[in-house]
Amino acid sequence: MTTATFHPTGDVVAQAAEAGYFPGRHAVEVTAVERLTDGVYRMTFRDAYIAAHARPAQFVNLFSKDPMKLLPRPFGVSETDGDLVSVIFAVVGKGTDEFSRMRAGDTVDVLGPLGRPFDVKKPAHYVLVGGGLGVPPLIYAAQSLAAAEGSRTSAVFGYRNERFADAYVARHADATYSIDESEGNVVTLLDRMESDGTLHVDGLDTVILSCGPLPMMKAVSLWASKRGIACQLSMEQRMGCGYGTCVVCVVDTVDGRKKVCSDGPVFTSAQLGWEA
Amino acid sequence: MTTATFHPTGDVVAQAAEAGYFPGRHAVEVTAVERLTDGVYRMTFRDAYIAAHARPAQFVNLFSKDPMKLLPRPFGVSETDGDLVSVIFAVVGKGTDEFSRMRAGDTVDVLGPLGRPFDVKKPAHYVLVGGGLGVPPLIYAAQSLAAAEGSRTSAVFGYRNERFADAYVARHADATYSIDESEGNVVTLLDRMESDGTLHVDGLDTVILSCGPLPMMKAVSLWASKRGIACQLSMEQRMGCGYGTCVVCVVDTVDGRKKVCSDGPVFTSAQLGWEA
Amino acid sequence: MEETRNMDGAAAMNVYEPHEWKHKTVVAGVEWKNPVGTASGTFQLAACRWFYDVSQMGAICTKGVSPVPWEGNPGPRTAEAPAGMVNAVGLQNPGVDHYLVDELPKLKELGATVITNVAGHSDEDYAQVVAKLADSDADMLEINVSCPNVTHGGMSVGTDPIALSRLIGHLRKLTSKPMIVKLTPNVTDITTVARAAVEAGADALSLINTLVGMRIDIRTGEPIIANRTGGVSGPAVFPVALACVWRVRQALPKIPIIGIGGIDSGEKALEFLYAGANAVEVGAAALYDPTAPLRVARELDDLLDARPALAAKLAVGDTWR
Amino acid sequence: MEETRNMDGAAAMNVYEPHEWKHKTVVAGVEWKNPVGTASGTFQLAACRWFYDVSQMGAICTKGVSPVPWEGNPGPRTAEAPAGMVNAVGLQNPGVDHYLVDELPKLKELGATVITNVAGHSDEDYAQVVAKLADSDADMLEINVSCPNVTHGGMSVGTDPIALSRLIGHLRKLTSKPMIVKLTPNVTDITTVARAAVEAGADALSLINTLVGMRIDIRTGEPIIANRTGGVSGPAVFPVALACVWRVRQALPKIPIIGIGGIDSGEKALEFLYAGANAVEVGAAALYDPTAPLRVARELDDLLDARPALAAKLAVGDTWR
Ligand SMILES: Cc1cc2nc3c(=O)[nH]c(=O)nc-3n(C[C@H](O)[C@H](O)[C@H](O)COP(=O)(O)OP(=O)(O)OC[C@H]3O[C@@H](n4cnc5c(N)ncnc54)[C@H](O)[C@@H]3O)c2cc1C
Ligand SMILES: Cc1cc2nc3c(=O)[nH]c(=O)nc-3n(C[C@H](O)[C@H](O)[C@H](O)COP(=O)(O)OP(=O)(O)OC[C@H]3O[C@@H](n4cnc5c(N)ncnc54)[C@H](O)[C@@H]3O)c2cc1C
Ligand SMILES: Cc1cc2nc3c(=O)[nH]c(=O)nc-3n(C[C@H](O)[C@H](O)[C@H](O)COP(=O)(O)O)c2cc1C
Ligand SMILES: Cc1cc2nc3c(=O)[nH]c(=O)nc-3n(C[C@H](O)[C@H](O)[C@H](O)COP(=O)(O)O)c2cc1C
Ligand code: FES
Ligand code: FES
Repeated sequence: MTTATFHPTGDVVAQAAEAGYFPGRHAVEVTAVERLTDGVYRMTFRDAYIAAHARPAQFVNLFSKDPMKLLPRPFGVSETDGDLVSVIFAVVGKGTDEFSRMRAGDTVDVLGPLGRPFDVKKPAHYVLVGGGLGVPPLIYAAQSLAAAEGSRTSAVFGYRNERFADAYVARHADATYSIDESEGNVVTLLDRMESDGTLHVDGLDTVILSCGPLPMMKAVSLWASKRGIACQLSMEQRMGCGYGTCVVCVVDTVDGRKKVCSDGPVFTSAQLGWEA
Repeated sequence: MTTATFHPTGDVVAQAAEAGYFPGRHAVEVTAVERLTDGVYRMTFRDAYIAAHARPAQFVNLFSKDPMKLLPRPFGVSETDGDLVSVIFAVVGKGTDEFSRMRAGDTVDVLGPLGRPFDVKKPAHYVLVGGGLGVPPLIYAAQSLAAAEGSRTSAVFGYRNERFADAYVARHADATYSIDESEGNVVTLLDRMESDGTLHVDGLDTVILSCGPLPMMKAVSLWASKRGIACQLSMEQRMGCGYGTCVVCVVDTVDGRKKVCSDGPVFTSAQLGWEA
Repeated sequence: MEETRNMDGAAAMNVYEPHEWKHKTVVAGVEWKNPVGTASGTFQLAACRWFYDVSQMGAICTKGVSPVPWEGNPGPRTAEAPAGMVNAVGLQNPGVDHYLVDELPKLKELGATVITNVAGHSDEDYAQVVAKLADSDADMLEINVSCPNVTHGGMSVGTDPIALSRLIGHLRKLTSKPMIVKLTPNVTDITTVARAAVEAGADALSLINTLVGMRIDIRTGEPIIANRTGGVSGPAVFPVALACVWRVRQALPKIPIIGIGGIDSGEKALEFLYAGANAVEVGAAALYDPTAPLRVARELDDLLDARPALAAKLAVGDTWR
Repeated sequence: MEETRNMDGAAAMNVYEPHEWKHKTVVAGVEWKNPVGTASGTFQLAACRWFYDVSQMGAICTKGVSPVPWEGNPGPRTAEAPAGMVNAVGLQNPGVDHYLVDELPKLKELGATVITNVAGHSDEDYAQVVAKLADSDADMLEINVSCPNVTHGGMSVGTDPIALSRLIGHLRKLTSKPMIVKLTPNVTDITTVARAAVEAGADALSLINTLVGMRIDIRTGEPIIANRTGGVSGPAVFPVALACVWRVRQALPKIPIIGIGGIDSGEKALEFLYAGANAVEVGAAALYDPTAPLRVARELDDLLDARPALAAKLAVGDTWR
């Protein structure tokens, strides 16, 4: 199949590492593209560097093969497996449509891992509250925390209808709760967890990590702040570079406009001013 | 492999025929790309319509798959075989480089056949005087005339070094003469033909059909006009459309600026004012 | 991966199938079957008629005509550019008299709505052409004060609001036909020239003509185009054209606008309508894909199905913003 | 078919390998290791240093700095366009004081030749920044009178030769550092503003800044960028930028020119040099390929081998045309 390496010859990752730099944009092999539900796909590609270094809420830029479409398409890393990296994405436009049609053996240009990850250093009960296409970084948070010591994870996922990510997160999370629009939303689930006592795990602080539509994240922040629960939120914004050089991807915070790609994507509810 | 059909679905040639129009730009299958010599290639593609309708000196627009490169690349038809069409081209830039890397099974977008052909209706001794990458339409002239009654063809080809087209034209021409730069040029050959009597065939007028670098065609025109020999020349110019709508491809004639793509590419030496 | 050369990935379609237009537009009182026309200089009947039924277009805008035949610039006249092209034709055309006996009657006979693009090197040139067209069958006139490839007339008028105002005021007296003024983007503030044209009597505006640009052959170090600079068109100019339409629409809420520049899909045409255009014209795309104008019209016709408010405004000649 | 995403198909190369520059340039008396710099707004040390040795660049032009921190425009600030992008950052930056303690010293320590891009909403703003930079380690100043994304200063000055002349004359008195004036293409005649800048004391010109453009989301009918319009950059603007440089070079045979716009390969950089530029800057290409500026510099260094006459002119700060 076609290769789409933008510039350096050979193994740019190795070359960069040897020279002491992060690898620039480079082509990687797609090993699988699976359809999870209507318009939602999971792509896996081989990239030992990203697989080794990515932390939860970090993302990768994927690039279209069409040179008319130059801007990066950022996607949160959803899982790694050896030297394989997976992302889960919805087809919303031309770039994601192209990615959804790729097949094993194709190549795709990639840059990453990028962004400031969730802070999951301290042992805690991490409640991973995701909505729609916000769930991928939370799956990866569950996977990373499963490999760490001392923490517990509960996935709390809200879907429009098909629960396409439950199977993935359930591989890693200690508990998985999900809900679809007909039944309620993630706050419904959080309320349930609060009342049935699963929200608090003895000896561990509860920390919410959240990613999803803005209104959902705001509601979750508010809910958490009322209960004194720390809340980290992974934000989205249209990007120019994804690595912090163009100041295109801003979000308003209490400290002014910050870059989603390098100051974030993770911000605390306090930084966003989303507290009660 | 990838398809690059620009617009209509399915068999655009059939659709156009049914509606009473010429087929628009459409994708065809490449059946072979052969290297003839350094930087010179022969591409064959399957297009029953072009194969059936193309006449000598008509050309086809080929299009790059890179949407950054929108303009047509025009190439003279060099041979047809059943529903196959061949072109011979030199790699001079990005588009021809791309075409040279294509392989059997790839597709390429094409529009044609285009342009006003050589006038070869009357039986004559057609002397096909070509230089460099001007030879393809002359090969096709030889092929077409071989199928017609009453005419004779002599190919007179000048090359920089490698005589890459002799084998092709010799399949169709009654006589093939060629020369490379170390020895002389096509006028050297014409002089020889004049002196050894092969220029004139009893009972037939001699007509020169020529295509090649401007200085060569001018020299041939002058040579012919001094001897009262009719001379048709196939011209080149950068094109916007190739089908007569944009007036981009002009050449200066005694009747003003004319379109190479639809008033030509064939002009007489009289039209070009290239007579002694 | 499936590659598709329709840059917006719109559904492929068979443009040869018969089609009933669902969404018309009205520009300065003239009804178009659909909101998509051909752009001047990229349509010639003798060439395009072989590829599709040209009367299916919303309108056919013909190549600029001058009072007498013009030779235009020497070749080469074009160079490729990223996602676009540069041209320096210099308005070669066989003159208005030829147009009146050759191109126009044939187009009208086919049932086309015709916009005649008018070129001149001087006010007098424009006036002569407009006077000759005043009683013709042309449905609309488009005054080209925006060609970057001539030294007199063209862009030199369209960049100067005072000269433009004088010219349009003069032409206004010569014809009652709907008069479109075609604007150049090569100005500091396109709303100033737009306003000048409208106040002097323009019934509609079309924009944009090409952006000044060039290419150099790195083998020789010299410009590729004989005229050195030329006009850039094609997808590359699309965002610039869209902003021009948007800004003119903000400044002049009522004037009918024809959006032009880089349109190669129904989706791009739709962006122009949302920016404030009442109709659009397809230019360069027709050069590398002869049936592109009709395909764009079909795609837009379908896209408008789901946008009844916009479609309703277009149908009565109202502006969207 | 082999696809290559380097639009000009230039030979792929390992930018991490050590490299001895063969061809330098001199711009307004300042020596650059090679003729390729980074373009303002697309380079931040904290981001780019992770990807390549930034001191390898001919020059580093930093993000526009204002007298106090600026917040810029709300997001979204970008939209994609064919072979390009639209941005409306609005000059967000932490202010000149922060720049003087944070970005500049670090760049100088790495050995970079630094051009400090200066932004302002008023003559007074520009003056404050220039005054603070006058004694700094910056090698050159670039006065940004061409940003289309601010309502005061920026392009509003750069489109008005009188305002521009006043501003540059004023700044000239505040510093003896080489002062580059960065021009906007959004003018009727770029040579007029170029001349105004030079006559008022500019030591060099850089061009182009972005073209005004926009995109609309057809799902909502509304502009994608919060600021509605923005500036277009990337390969799409290349032929326009090239013509601007060409025309300014014809008008002003001696002034040093830095060519900017759509450069993503050594070949495109070379076209700018042939058009009359003494150096170039790479902007948008660095966003979608972090090492692009260095790759362009390497490619150009090789292309110049075969062009000794051009290389010789550059090396002594002479102009080509
Ligand atoms: C940090 C981050 C992480 C993300 N992670 C995921 C994920 O894991 N799964 C997922 O499905 N989506 C994710 N997104 C959104 C995803 O980047 C967009 O859906 C995608 O870029 C759309 O590309 P397109 O070509 O299909 O859309 P088009 O609309 O054709 O793209 C045009 C331009 O708009 C940009 N764009 C369009 N929508 C968005 C958006 N919502 N956010 C940012 N840029 C956008 C594109 O990147 C491109 O530059 C993430 C976004 C960010 C910022
Ligand atoms: C009627 C006609 C018939 C031709 N037949 C043949 C043929 O049989 N064999 C052959 O090898 N060549 C032929 N040519 C020339 C061929 O079209 C060009 O070599 C080819 O377009 C170069 O494309 P590129 O992308 O490699 O060059 P690039 O320089 O990368 O192309 C950039 C642009 O310039 C145009 N261009 C560059 N050189 C030429 C040229 N010499 N003539 C016209 N356009 C040019 C390209 O079409 C393209 O639009 C013919 C040209 C014409 C006009
Ligand atoms: C080859 C060519 C010739 C043109 N000739 C004319 C003309 O005669 N009159 C005119 O008003 N515009 C002319 N134009 C400009 C187009 O009508 C249109 O305004 C411009 O190309 C932008 O649209 P596009 O990007 O769809 O091509 C010409 C454009 C091209 C490419
Ligand atoms: C995201 C972004 C931010 C920019 N910020 C600035 C700036 O602060 N000052 C400035 O003079 N130019 C700025 N520019 C303009 C670039 O320096 C350059 O002139 C323009 O983008 C054209 O070059 P390109 O096509 O290589 O990007 C910016 C461009 C982009 C894309
Ligand atoms: S996308 Fe460029 S700084 Fe964030
Ligand atoms: S190339 Fe368009 S008229 Fe000849």
